[in-house]
Amino acid sequence: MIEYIPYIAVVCMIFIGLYAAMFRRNLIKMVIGITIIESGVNLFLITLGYREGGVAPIYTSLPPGTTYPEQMVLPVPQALTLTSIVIGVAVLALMLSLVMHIYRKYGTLDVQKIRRLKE
Amino acid sequence: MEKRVIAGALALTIVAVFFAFSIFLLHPFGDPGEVQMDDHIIVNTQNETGTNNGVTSIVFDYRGFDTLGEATILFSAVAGVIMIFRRVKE
Amino acid sequence: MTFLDTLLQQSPALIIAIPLFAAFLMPLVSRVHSKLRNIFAVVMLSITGCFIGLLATDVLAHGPRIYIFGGKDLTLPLVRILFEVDAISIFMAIITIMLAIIAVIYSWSFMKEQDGLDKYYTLFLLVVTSALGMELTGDIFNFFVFLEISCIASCALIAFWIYEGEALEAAFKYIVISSVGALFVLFAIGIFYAQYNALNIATLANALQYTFLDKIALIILIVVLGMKAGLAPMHMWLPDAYGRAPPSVILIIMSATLASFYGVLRVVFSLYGNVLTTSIRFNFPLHVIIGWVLIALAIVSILIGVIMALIQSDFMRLIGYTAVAEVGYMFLAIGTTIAALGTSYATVALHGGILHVLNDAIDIGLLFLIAGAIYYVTKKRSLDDLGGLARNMKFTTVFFLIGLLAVAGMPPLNGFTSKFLIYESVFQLNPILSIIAILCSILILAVFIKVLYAAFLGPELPELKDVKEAPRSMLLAMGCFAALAIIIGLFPNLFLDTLVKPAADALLNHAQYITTIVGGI
Amino acid sequence: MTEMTKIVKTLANILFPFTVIFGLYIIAHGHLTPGGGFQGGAVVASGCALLLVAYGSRWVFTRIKEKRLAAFESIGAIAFITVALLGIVFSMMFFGNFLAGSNLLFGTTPATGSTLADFNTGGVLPLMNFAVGVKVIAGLFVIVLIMAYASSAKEWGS
Repeated sequence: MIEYIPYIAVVCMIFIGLYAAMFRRNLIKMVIGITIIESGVNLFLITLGYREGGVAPIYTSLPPGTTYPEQMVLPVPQALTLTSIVIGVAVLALMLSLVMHIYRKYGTLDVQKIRRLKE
Repeated sequence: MEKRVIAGALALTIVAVFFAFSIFLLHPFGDPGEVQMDDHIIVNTQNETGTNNGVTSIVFDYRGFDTLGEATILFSAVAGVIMIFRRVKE
Repeated sequence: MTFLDTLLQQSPALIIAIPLFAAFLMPLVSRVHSKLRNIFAVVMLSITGCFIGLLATDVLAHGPRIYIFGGKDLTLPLVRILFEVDAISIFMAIITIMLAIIAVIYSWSFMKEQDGLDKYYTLFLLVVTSALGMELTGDIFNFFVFLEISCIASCALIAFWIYEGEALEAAFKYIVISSVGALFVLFAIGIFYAQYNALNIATLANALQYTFLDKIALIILIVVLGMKAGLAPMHMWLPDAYGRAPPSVILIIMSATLASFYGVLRVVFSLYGNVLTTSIRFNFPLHVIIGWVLIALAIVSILIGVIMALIQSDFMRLIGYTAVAEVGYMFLAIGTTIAALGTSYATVALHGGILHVLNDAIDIGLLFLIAGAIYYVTKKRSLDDLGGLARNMKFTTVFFLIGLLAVAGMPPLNGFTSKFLIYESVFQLNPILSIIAILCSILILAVFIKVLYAAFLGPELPELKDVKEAPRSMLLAMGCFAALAIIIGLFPNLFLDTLVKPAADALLNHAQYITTIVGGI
Repeated sequence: MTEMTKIVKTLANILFPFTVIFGLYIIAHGHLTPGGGFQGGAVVASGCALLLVAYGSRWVFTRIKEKRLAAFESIGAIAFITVALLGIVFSMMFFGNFLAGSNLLFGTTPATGSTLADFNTGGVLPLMNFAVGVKVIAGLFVIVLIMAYASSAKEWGS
């Protein structure tokens, strides 16, 4: 059980984020929800790559006595997470600028009040 | 409104149950299962890319094309933000 | 090695690199002169089109071609990104570049009076790049990256008319839905990576065990990509976005949508190709379940699209709902193929579905361009404010008639061929489905005849007395689509034999997709 | 964003050069130590955001225009893709690492196993790090700058 705690945290984060993105009426809170989902997915990727007692996969001043590859954490998930973080920043910037514009336009952040596009 | 909330909550619960079951099928934390791709990178990064940093060698060499995409994403976000905040004549 | 061979060998990379380079260069180019950027965009897209044509001739003649980024030879384990281009990828790439070139010709005069055009063309090229990347890539994480590029760039383009609150709202809706969806795709990629320690689609397909986790990943991928393709019940963003974006933008967002549709095909036929006939529970093989689920969703989206289109008064939104219905026809064909895998009519359904991708792009694209032309000359969206346009806009009316007949599947236009193939094969699976599809097609005809009467015929409205014909470049763009619709309608076998059948074979022959990479070492 | 008090400005004046130097160090040593173009660029951009907070967006906006920053970002992106395209010219593959092991610029191959930091390694990786660094500095700064300016300007857009 104890070794699954990171995954449980991942699922909790994803669902807190989904809850916020689906049921919150404030646009900023929806954006925060999406950011939490993204953090959860990033945590998931990082969790997949950990090796018990591993060090970072960098050879500069490696601690003496380290055997590689057995004692290095997996590098690919870290690279994927790096990509994912930058993507998150870009999405966040665009969403926030849209929210700013919507606030200028309607004077409110409530989803129910700004809905003009009905069926 | 009420129906929408109930339907959403139901969907969320179903997905949550699925996810909760599925995570216990993953390999436990700290013990990745198959590692042939990562071990190949760790062992060969100094010979093939001439760098000491395994992560940078993936980001810019082995999977450099992803990084180009990533840079493109930042570029498009900047273009989008500038476009959204442009002055409009009406 | 001749120069042409070298170009051919490098073309998968150059197809992505050239529009990307053009997009990066665009802010600098438009500082030089404002006219230059139109020419620059057209020239760069045409060069990309040439490379796609070059690659297409080779792929159709010699089978799949791979391109490794940063490496010369295939070595196990596959650590590098690679492109695997087969007939279906190149078919989708041809559609994308066709839509892009026509859209850029159209926006020449449509966008002339707008400002912010340097960013418009930058984002335009980025969406085209992302759609091409999604179609050519052989790496699942790379697919995710291009999915995100298309999500961000098209969101910014949907909000192009920022002074309209509805455009902002549609863009926000789009980016929320697609970024959450893309994050779930990343979660599915994490699941694959955790189990098989690979990111290459062919390697994953070879190693796939079909565990419970793989089932979850399959559900996530189909739901998210179906949502991006506009399949009901997750279609809400599509009419909003299509109704509020500039029409030239809609064309390239449509190419991104079709790329998501291609993603569904790739996931089901290639990634899960090996396990597609595995029985999962109660002797129901996987392909029957996926097939019928897709058929059910397709029927729902056809019905929703047609019924909602009947009650719309906004012209672009009406076409948006019709686009949902057309997506439903594509998924109906694909669902039939999967449900009846191995029978002879399954192949016919796949031919119909793949040809319908091309026809959908042409028909819906033509209708959107006409709606844009009407908006350009009258500045009105609602059908209630229009009337008697046929007197002054003769060419546009003729193009609208062609688009109307094509989208409703009337002979001798292009929609007829693909829809006929779909009806024929679906009828052999279940006659009721086929009847529903035919009835909905007739309803689409009714919807557009209503539009014809409301907008083009009838009494001339006093405030529309002095409208002019649309500018030349817009007419040229519409003419291209109309000509394509007629050519495909008159010579469907030409397209079926040269493009569609190899594409269908490439999808059904998933072993070839895998052995090109895994077996060729 | 309005400008802040003299204390904040003085502290920002002191901290800004250190932040920039630290960010540039992270960019330059991306192939040796943890970090790289993205991370270092984010550090430098946060230093610029510090100036923005201390001096107000109008003060920054009169000194540097977002058009110029966007052009810088374009140049960074073009440099990145050009290095990748040079791989086609020199080694017949997109993203080919044509400098690694060539004993030219950044061409030394490090000894296997734990080594000391040798700056002259990595092939094209340091070049790409620099290009991405320029791009990220300009990109993040322009996003922050435009948002700050837009939220302070009275009549902006519509």
